[in-house]
Amino acid sequence: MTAITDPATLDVDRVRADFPVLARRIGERPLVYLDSAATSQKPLPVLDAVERYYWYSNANVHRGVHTLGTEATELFENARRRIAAFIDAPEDGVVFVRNATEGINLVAASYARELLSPGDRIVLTEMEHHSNLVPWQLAAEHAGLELAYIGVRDDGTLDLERAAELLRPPTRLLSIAHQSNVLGTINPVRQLVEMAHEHGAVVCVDAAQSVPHMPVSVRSLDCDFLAFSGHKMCAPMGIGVLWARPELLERMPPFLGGGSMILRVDLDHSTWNSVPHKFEAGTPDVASAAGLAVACDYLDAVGRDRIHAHELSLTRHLLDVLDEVGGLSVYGPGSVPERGGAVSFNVADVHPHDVGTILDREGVAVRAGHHCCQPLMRRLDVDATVRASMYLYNTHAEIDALGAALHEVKRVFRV
Amino acid sequence: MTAITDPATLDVDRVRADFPVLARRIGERPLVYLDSAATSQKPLPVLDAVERYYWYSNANVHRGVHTLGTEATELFENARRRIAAFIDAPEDGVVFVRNATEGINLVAASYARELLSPGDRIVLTEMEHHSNLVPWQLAAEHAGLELAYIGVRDDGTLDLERAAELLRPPTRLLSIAHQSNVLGTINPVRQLVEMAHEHGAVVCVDAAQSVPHMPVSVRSLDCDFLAFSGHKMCAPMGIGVLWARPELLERMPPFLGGGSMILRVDLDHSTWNSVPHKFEAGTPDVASAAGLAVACDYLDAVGRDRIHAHELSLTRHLLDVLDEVGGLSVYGPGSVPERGGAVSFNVADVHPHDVGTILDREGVAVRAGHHCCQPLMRRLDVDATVRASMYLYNTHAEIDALGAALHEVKRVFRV
Amino acid sequence: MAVGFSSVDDELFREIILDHYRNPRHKGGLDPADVTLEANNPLCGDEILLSLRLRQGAVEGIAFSGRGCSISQASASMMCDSVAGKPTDEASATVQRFRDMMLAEGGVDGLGDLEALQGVKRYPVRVKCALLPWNALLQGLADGSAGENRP
Amino acid sequence: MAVGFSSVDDELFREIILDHYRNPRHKGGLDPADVTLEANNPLCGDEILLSLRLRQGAVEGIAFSGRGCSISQASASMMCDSVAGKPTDEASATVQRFRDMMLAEGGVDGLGDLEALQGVKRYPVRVKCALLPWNALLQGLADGSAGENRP
Ligand SMILES: Cc1ncc(COP(=O)(O)O)c(C=O)c1O
Ligand SMILES: Cc1ncc(COP(=O)(O)O)c(C=O)c1O
Repeated sequence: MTAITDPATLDVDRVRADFPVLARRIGERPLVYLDSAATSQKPLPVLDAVERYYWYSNANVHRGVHTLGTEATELFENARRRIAAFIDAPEDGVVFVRNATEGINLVAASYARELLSPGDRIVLTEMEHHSNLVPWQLAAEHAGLELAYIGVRDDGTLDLERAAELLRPPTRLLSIAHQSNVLGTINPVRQLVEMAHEHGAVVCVDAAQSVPHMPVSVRSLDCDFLAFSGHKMCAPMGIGVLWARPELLERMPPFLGGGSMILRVDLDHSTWNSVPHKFEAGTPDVASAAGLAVACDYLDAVGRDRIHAHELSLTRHLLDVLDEVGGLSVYGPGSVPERGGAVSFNVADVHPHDVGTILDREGVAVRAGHHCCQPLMRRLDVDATVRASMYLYNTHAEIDALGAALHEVKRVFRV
Repeated sequence: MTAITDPATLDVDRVRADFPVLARRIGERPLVYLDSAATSQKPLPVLDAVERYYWYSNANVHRGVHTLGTEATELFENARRRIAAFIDAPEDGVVFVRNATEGINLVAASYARELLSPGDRIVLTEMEHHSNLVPWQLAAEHAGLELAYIGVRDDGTLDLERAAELLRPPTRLLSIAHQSNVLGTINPVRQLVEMAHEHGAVVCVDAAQSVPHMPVSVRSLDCDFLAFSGHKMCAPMGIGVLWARPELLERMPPFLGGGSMILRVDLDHSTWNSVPHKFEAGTPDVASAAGLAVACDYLDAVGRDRIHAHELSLTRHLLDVLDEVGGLSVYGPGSVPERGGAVSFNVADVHPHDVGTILDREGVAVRAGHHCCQPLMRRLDVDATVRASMYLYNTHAEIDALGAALHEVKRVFRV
Repeated sequence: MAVGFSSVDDELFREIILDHYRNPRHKGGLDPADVTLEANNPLCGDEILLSLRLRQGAVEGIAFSGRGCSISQASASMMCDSVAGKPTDEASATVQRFRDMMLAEGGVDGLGDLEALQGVKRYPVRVKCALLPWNALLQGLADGSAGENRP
Repeated sequence: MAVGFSSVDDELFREIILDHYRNPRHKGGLDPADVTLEANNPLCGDEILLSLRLRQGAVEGIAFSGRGCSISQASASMMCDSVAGKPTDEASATVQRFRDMMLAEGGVDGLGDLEALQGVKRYPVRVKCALLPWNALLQGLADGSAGENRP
């Protein structure tokens, strides 16, 4: 067994000691947190970075000659460099936003709505999160753009033949999840980028579920935009990243107007600061940016290959446990490594919310609902699913606890 | 002397003990932080609330049936209620945003750009922050709106006669700072709201510099929109508030698209969640929202009247000290209570950055620059100013330290 | 918050709730219907479509369709059972009593089968599920009485 | 970071810097100018407009206008002094030496009056101010040599 596939190489007990919330009890039971695809828990080094910032260096950025202002600016700009390195991308394309949702909205508003023309086509997929659907719908409506969708096959993967048909003129932009938050499917982004570029379309990657869980290289994906959220990768809430090719940022008009994004403001007209600052209006969340940089350090110290391998191992175990429980419908690819550690399923005729409530009584936190993927729910012909999603701090024993709790669901509902 | 005007009623030593950063030294000197108009420092109860959230209840909101998700949702929605009470406004008009800048952009994009018609006029003032200028310029350009400006008189107050002329058709919207971040001028918002409403225009208040420093009642201002930032009022960075009349929010199309703001998503069309949720796309910063609620508690416990009185007393002292230093140009109203605790000045021919650097060597943190108010700088016929701005934790002795440091500036520059 | 429950009858998912969930009464359409109301919970996706026929001051017909968890579906089914054929003022009183039971402290009796839903009170996030159909009925009775002079 | 300084000559705001700030050399326009360059720092508002006339491989004329702090203005004034009339390759070498002095560790000598700006290195945020005019000159020499075959 190589280091990559040997989960023993990740010392999960040591990792868990860094996450105070994991000591939490739900009633009598220890918390089993299987909802990291919604938001991850935060390790102490990240919380410490936030606290240190407020204790020593809190100030507004980019405008000060005083010591605190200089320190805050350095923390913020160093965070930008750190994130660029983390995703292997040129630094002047790193725009700080609140979350992946805002990042995608920025591209939809400043690129699609402003730079595309009526009749141009945007291609999405049936498995996208609402955050990668609604912004394009809004832009399409305003700018007369056409939307088209790559379908999802029964095995939970994309219909690549349809993709090949769609990724030609008048398609000008493809926006796609790197990893599905419902099915766990890891999409062949690099291949799709090649197909799109061949016909002159740009590609926006919704990396909300990939950057936290596996090594991601913008240079090797060769994508044009990539958005993700800090809060799903051990960083504080309130900070996210849109990476964009600097040349595209140059051409795009501003998104939000305000302090810091200007060069000169006159009463009737303004000119813009250099990129990426042109896209950062108002006071940013310096504390969370500093926390995000430390989260990158933390994930790299544990090792992203190791995290990915650990999650694959957990996923494999989870698929076995679900099989053993029996009577479940499991969605998405049936095997790793075609999928990551977000697994959706349903228990006979029991509604996912009822499953969620019973699991919660057992201390097991999963998500139940449409997971912001209503079109995919319709494709799967379900109203909702239960989703267990894993991260570096989860253990095989926790997966067993989920299995036991599912037996309890079956007992209560007599299925 | 009444309690309101007696600064002795605010126990500044006790307040200071709550702000760890105030123990910071800049080289040999204690930090004298006079840059609260840029961002305020944070008291321990707020930092504790953030930490507690991440230690015990961190989860995504609005979607979970599990215990952490429920707790996080309650914290978030309770914060909404707390903020509504703090500004004396109906709760369903509280939209969480990143900062005042995003709040104003939301109104400019979803109200002005979408609901106003070519030829309609938006009125601003010459003293606005770029965050209350650029969003309207962008909306005006896109929607063919006209912009007009209320001028600033030599005493730093608004030209109300001009305001009366401008606040008639085709004016449909007035957006105005409650308190100027450069001049300290407190504008007669209530009177301007009456004038605007009389002619059918709505009013957006940039309350970034008022909500932190004095009691503000939306009901008594009777404004239609009000935006402010948490980070200037003892709360964490990354959270701000747009309050808007719920009826207006109902009519406005969404701003950002994504998770949580939808009712139903189909591939080609979506429908929207109820207000205020329609305007909150993606995962919000729950930790900072919880921190903001605690900041409200903190400011109310100290007493907003008392804070305001303390700042007025500091401002009076500062104006005296600047007068004593001599050779300075001081901008804005010459006396309280027509002004709040942000005071701009220049030292003879010394450039504000040079002043800032020398003050920083003395441990005194002030801001030097255009303060995101370039049009106002032109009106004052200066490139930049030095600004000292005060908050509940500042002392009269700190103002004296500023005075001494200004003598040092004069010595170095031989003025 | 973990909640103890007997192994015979779960305190939340009572036998009778599971029964109404699996064998809903009054499920389907109503022809003719005077009033049709939609209630939904956008955050969890529960949907209830309630149809009412009010005649001579009484609930002559009632039916529901929709999708959702056992609590919202059982609540809808039991609600229809409890008001079908009743005078509208009696139906309104039942709505009021049920809402009081779910939202106020302490128990209520005299609601028959509906009392089985009291267990939901210990699960505050699920109270919305139980109330969903009742909010539709409340609205329907208000709308319907306004339109009572229909043929 | 507080920095000690003598009471006779401030380590940052040296006599000679104040002198160039208050009595800038080469301030104003240049007629004719071959190249005009703008450099600014949007965050602090410093602006430099640099005009150059390059003839026969030399900086025949140089002038600047603009506004900013003592460091940027004095730096511009001293820069113009140091390259006026010099062969362009010598001017380019000066630009290089000055940038090395400001950005690298350790001191540099042979820059004459310009060495007074070394004190700025202890104030990292102000280094940008000192470099502002030099960035314009660097660009101007590059553009200008491309256009050297002008009348
Ligand atoms: C009057 C005024 N408006 C708006 C803003 C913008 O605030 P923020 O940068 O927090 O969005 C500020 C602060 O910089 C301000 O002083
Ligand atoms: C695939 C995917 N895209 C986008 C998002 C939106 O992330 P956020 O809510 O942090 O903006 C999520 C998470 O909810 C997601 O899973």
